[in-house]
Amino acid sequence: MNAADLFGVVAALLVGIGLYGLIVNPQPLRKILSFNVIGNGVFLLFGAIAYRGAAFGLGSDPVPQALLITGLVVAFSATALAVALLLRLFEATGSDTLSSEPPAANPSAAGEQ
Amino acid sequence: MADVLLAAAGIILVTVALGLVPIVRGASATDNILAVQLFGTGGVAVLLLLGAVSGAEAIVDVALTLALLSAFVSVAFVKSYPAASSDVTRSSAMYECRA
Amino acid sequence: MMTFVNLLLAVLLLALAAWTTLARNMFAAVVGFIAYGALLALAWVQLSGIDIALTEAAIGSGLTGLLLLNAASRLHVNANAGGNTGRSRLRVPAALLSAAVSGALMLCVFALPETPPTLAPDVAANLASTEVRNPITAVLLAFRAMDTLLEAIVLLFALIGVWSLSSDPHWGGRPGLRQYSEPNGILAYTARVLPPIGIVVGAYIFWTGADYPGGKFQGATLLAAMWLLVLMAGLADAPPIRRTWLRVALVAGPLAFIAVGFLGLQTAGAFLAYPEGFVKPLIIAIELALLPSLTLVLGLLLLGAPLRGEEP
Amino acid sequence: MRFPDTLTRLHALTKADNLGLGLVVLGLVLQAGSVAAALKLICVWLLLLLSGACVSQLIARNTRERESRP
Repeated sequence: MNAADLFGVVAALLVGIGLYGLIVNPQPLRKILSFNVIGNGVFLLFGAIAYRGAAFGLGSDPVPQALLITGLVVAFSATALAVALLLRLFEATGSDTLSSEPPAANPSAAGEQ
Repeated sequence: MADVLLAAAGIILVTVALGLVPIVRGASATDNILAVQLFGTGGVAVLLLLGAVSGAEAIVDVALTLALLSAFVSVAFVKSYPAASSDVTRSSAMYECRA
Repeated sequence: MMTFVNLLLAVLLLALAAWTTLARNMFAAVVGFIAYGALLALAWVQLSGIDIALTEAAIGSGLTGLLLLNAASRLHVNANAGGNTGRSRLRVPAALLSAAVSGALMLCVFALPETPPTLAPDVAANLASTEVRNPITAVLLAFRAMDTLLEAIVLLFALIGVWSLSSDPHWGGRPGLRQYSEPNGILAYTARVLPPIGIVVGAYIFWTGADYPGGKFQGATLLAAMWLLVLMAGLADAPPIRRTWLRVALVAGPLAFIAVGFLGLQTAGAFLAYPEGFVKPLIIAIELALLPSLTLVLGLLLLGAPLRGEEP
Repeated sequence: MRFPDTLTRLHALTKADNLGLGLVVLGLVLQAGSVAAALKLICVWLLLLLSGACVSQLIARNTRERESRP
């Protein structure tokens, strides 16, 4: 099994693990963590595909790699915004979990998208 | 030679992974951050070894970044998790009266 | 032997990801995430994405980890907080759904075409015309410069979003809490000794980006981290976000980028096209202009919404 | 457990940090391609020595305060 296939499989599993955590955990901060795990899985999958495109002395296809760097930075800014929303929610309501009111899960979870 | 270096990298990875076992068994917050510190150093060592194997000198730069930021995260931990509580304002009060 | 190291990395990555999503203790989950980010950087090295490994080590592990660590401590989530009990009926369907998604993705991985589509030959053929030697930098600032411009603007929008969450009395004030430490203590010592080194390393990683892995985002992350270290030790205070110099510095980088874009319209016939012979100087000028703006944006994103008035 | 509390574990950790990485760097310096590459490896080690010293001081102080509290 070469590195591209191996890390492709890892990426698929990471997306699964993150998705499970995103659904099951009621706390928004845990949801943000899980969302980041999904994001990393997607990035790793993209990177594994880029690795297969190595040619002309380049170890990996540089165009997806550049897009991945952009993606990592944008994911960070989205996480920062989600965390700020969560802290404001906590400040306003004094609650850090959504478990008692499942419908309210949507507004804060939407900040992660 | 490459095999020896890779074996060393593997051994370091296994050792560092064993350092995580106490966390899973529920250690204190400080022990968690010790494990992260160990992870930072272990990661740097593995990166240096991988850099020697593949001949890509830029990997050393990744190691430098990892080293700086793992120290940074540990400092942030001490700042935001002061003694016995996880309250930031309390930490500032505490430091204030000591200063 | 390489395969063995890769397998080990894969198993550790999966174990840490599972730990991050399932751990009872919030703090332990965040710590797991930071370690997971460091491992991910190793995985990127194995996929010969050294640029991405740098970004992951700096932003994915370092900055995101710090952000979550701060949030966890502000939320007082010490113990399990009784969270996992509320949705036990969701567990089985969620597990089935996640397994199905993972399985489908794995099928996709193994169904990829035998000869992969790649743009590497095009990049290799056109690399010489950009005069930079790092293909990633060439893609980021010459072939796909529009993406990078919009990325810098996305960061600004995120910062505006974070700031707009401040409560009315604190609007325009200083972000974060005032930090104190013993003036001669070890924290103040660390904050005096590490930043000079960190600034040199950050500048080096920025400067080397034209020819070797590195670049403005990674360099700016290190600089922002060092700025935050100084703030955490109480040696300086965060500026109020009302300050004009701060706002000018924030938009100066993207504005310079746009200005170069319009210059291309004049001299080379297309937005963001570079005139012959000036490619490398212009790329370096854009990166140099973006560096301070990015440093400030990343640092301020971590500090969050203003919590105090203008008085220190 | 061989290292029963946080401070002893910190003690063990710093050995791994300083000496272990030092030995790895020493081994790699011997087969580095150029003097500059070797110096860079040594710089990484020195940086980790410095930051490790600072951070372990901080953590130790933090632990002591935590334990001296009732």
